[in-house]
Amino acid sequence: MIAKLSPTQMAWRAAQDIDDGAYVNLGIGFPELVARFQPPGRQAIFHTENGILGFGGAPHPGEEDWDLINAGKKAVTIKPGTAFFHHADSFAMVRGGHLDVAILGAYEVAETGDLANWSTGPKGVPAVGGAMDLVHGARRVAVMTDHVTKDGKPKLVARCTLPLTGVACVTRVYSSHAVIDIEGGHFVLREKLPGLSLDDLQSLTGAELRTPGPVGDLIVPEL
Amino acid sequence: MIAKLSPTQMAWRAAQDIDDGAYVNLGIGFPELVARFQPPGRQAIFHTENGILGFGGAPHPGEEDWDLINAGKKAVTIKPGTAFFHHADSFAMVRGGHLDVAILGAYEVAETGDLANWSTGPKGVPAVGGAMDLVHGARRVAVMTDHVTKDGKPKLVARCTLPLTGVACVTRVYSSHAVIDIEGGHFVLREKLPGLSLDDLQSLTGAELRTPGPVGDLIVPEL
Amino acid sequence: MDKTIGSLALAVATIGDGMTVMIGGFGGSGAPVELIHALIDRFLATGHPHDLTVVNNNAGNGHVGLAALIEAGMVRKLICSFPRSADPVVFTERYLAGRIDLELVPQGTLAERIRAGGAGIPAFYTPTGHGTDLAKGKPVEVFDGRPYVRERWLKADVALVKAHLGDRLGNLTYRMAARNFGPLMCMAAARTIVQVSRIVEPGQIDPEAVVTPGIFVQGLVEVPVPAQEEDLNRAGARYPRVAE
Amino acid sequence: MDKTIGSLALAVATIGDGMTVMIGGFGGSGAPVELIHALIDRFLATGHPHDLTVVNNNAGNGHVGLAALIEAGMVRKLICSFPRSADPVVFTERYLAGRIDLELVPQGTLAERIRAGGAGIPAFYTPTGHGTDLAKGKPVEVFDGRPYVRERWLKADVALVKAHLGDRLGNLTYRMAARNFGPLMCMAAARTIVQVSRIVEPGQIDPEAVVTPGIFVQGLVEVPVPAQEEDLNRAGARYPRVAE
Repeated sequence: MIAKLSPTQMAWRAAQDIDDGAYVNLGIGFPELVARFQPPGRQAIFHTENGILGFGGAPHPGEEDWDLINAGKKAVTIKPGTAFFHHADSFAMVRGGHLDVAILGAYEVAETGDLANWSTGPKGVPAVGGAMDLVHGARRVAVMTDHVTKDGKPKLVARCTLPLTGVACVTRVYSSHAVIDIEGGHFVLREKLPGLSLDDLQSLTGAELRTPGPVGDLIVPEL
Repeated sequence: MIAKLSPTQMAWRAAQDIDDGAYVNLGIGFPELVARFQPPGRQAIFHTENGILGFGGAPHPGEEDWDLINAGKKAVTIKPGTAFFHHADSFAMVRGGHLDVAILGAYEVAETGDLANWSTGPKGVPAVGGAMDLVHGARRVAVMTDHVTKDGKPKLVARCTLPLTGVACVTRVYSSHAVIDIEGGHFVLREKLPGLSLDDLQSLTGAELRTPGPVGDLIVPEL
Repeated sequence: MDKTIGSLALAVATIGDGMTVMIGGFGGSGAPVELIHALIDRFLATGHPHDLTVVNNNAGNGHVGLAALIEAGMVRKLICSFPRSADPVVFTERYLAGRIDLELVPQGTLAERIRAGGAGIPAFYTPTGHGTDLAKGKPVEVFDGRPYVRERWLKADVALVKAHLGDRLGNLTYRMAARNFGPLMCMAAARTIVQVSRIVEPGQIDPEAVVTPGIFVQGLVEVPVPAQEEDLNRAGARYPRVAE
Repeated sequence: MDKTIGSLALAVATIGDGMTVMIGGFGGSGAPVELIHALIDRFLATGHPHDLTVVNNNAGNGHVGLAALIEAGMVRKLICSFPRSADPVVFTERYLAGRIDLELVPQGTLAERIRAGGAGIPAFYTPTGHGTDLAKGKPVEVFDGRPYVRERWLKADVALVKAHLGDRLGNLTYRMAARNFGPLMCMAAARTIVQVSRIVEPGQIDPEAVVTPGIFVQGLVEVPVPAQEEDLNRAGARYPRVAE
């Protein structure tokens, strides 16, 4: 079996597409790792729903200030140029189209661009947070996800079966196996792991992978 | 002819009805005079549409700072407890029902509570400012006005003939001749100049003055 | 005029059964722990208030603050965006047992509904949630070719908020990301009660630095060293303390 | 990343014919006089931009700033709440002659429409204007027994704003009541250009005191001693200066 990318490696790949000066929101969990891998010479500005723009990394253990947390309730730090604001202003940034990129996790992504990432169904406690706002606000909505579930089922599907977070909102997927754009209601393969055949990748994918252009090698450093 | 109240005296009378700690917006022009006559022991907090709460009186001539003006573009001052905010927050205060009192000028006030104070008709340049927001926002909307026009025509009328600022919004009128409440679609006389008969006052008024309760003397100091 | 209230007990004394109470905070940051605990004290002493509808971003964590309010049985319904936390057992158990109602609202819509309540905007349109279960039954309108969901304002009888400095007129500053929903909830409640670390005289807060102007605040109570919910939970605290 | 622009001329260089331009200020307070005059300079040199739609609270005063922009013949339409001033002759003459369009908007609705444009809210309901000529033809809806008018967002291609301090990332503070529409217009324009009295390094503005976070600002130009429109008018100034 081919070595898939780790979450850290997916984060590295996603970080390569973020421009200098971009305003970026990273979803709770693995997407938060993207902030660690800004390419040299580029500096993105990170937004968190709970009212901080331009925050820095985690504080040293024991130096946490619990008034200074991100949307995942993890302690962060300020750095020169940080700004605080209230929740309505924070979501004005989101909904008003001021963020360049949002990178979110996913339970399922459909070739239509639909995303499901907030509810696994009627059992359990639902929790939506800011995801539904982000998918309709950021100029570019990308997903970072394992290509398949722990049971080996495709997470990239023709149509989502779980409750939707948003309709036709995702335009790029950074998976453990590939980089895939969503264009015109189709998955368009841009990069795949070098040792993985297109047929094998297709077999792990729940909808047709189109290849109208060249498919690059998804090469990521050991991290 | 009986001595009517001056604008300064009307302002004094209106000021008597403002509680300690009330949040008050005073319309451009004569209503601004109300701020001068807070009864002893009471301190109202004045709001101006352009983003100041708790401002003080006019600066000494020559000490104006033109970044520190009221809605009438007159220079004001700060005092302890002043706060600055932007226009959307300012009108959140207005529209959200946070002001206790707004006192406005009028071209016409109807017994229905309708107010006309922004346009004298199709000729000339219309200008509305914050009046339409204030009449639907403040908990109590009062009008301060001469009882009749310069031509002697009633300004308190059955129905407004000029373009409306708001429908059924005014609840008290401080005129040069009387204090009149608007209740259930009628003018209810509360106070009148002591030397003025009810019949004479009625003849200056464009709709029926009702007197379901006692009518007090409108006595105001020389100012 | 002086909006200072002498004690936490007095600050929460008028909160009645069935009221809608907005409680500030995002997780533990900005959570008015002392005001919430004072409300629990009152319930334990008097049996009131109960059947509260609480508006908060979350559903409590551990056994202090909002979680303790739920655990005490005072909350009938919760309006929130994210009822998960490190230790959400108090809410989760009640929710799965059908003993507490939940209205789940996307976070930006929750913030905007509260602001709308404070700003006199009875309804607004948002793209958020369109085509999802959370927009079911809500009016949809197309503007410039794009569909939007109509959402209503949210108002409350009372807001309990934690700020940093407050002057006697109610002007407030906050501390870092503890600001979150505080300024919005102050606007949207008929009666806003704020706990601040220090009450200062008018003029001691720079007029440019006021985040919540005093017009949105009805009462202030000083809590000089407020508990941080996160610290309490890491220490395994419970409220009220269980007898040992 | 550094949002500083080297000159006023460069700051206004991309404003094109027919664009919608929001201009900050309430009367003279907050009016970005130097940016406006730079735009007039460009028009005089190149013939562009013309046919602008300008959003401002007022319609200019005297013969400087916005009044001078109108006087230069660059403005096709004005969206404002209060087109009167001490000396409104420039606007008044053109308006009465039918040479400039006017969309009159209640001031609170103007502010909220601009905020809505910046916040991604395509429409909202307000009690303001209901039953008046300014609400004619607008949808009306009853909420909780009270009628409200539906209003649409306002967006712009460009905003020209005057602030006080700005750091290189675009974080801004304002000066007293010169704040007014500035923070809203910064949000609502595709490209926001701000003149500040001083450009500082990131970190020199307290994160708590930032009024406009840098995400809403695309360009900054330093004007160390900005003209106050009121002072210019009291001195009888005209722009461009009339040859003597």
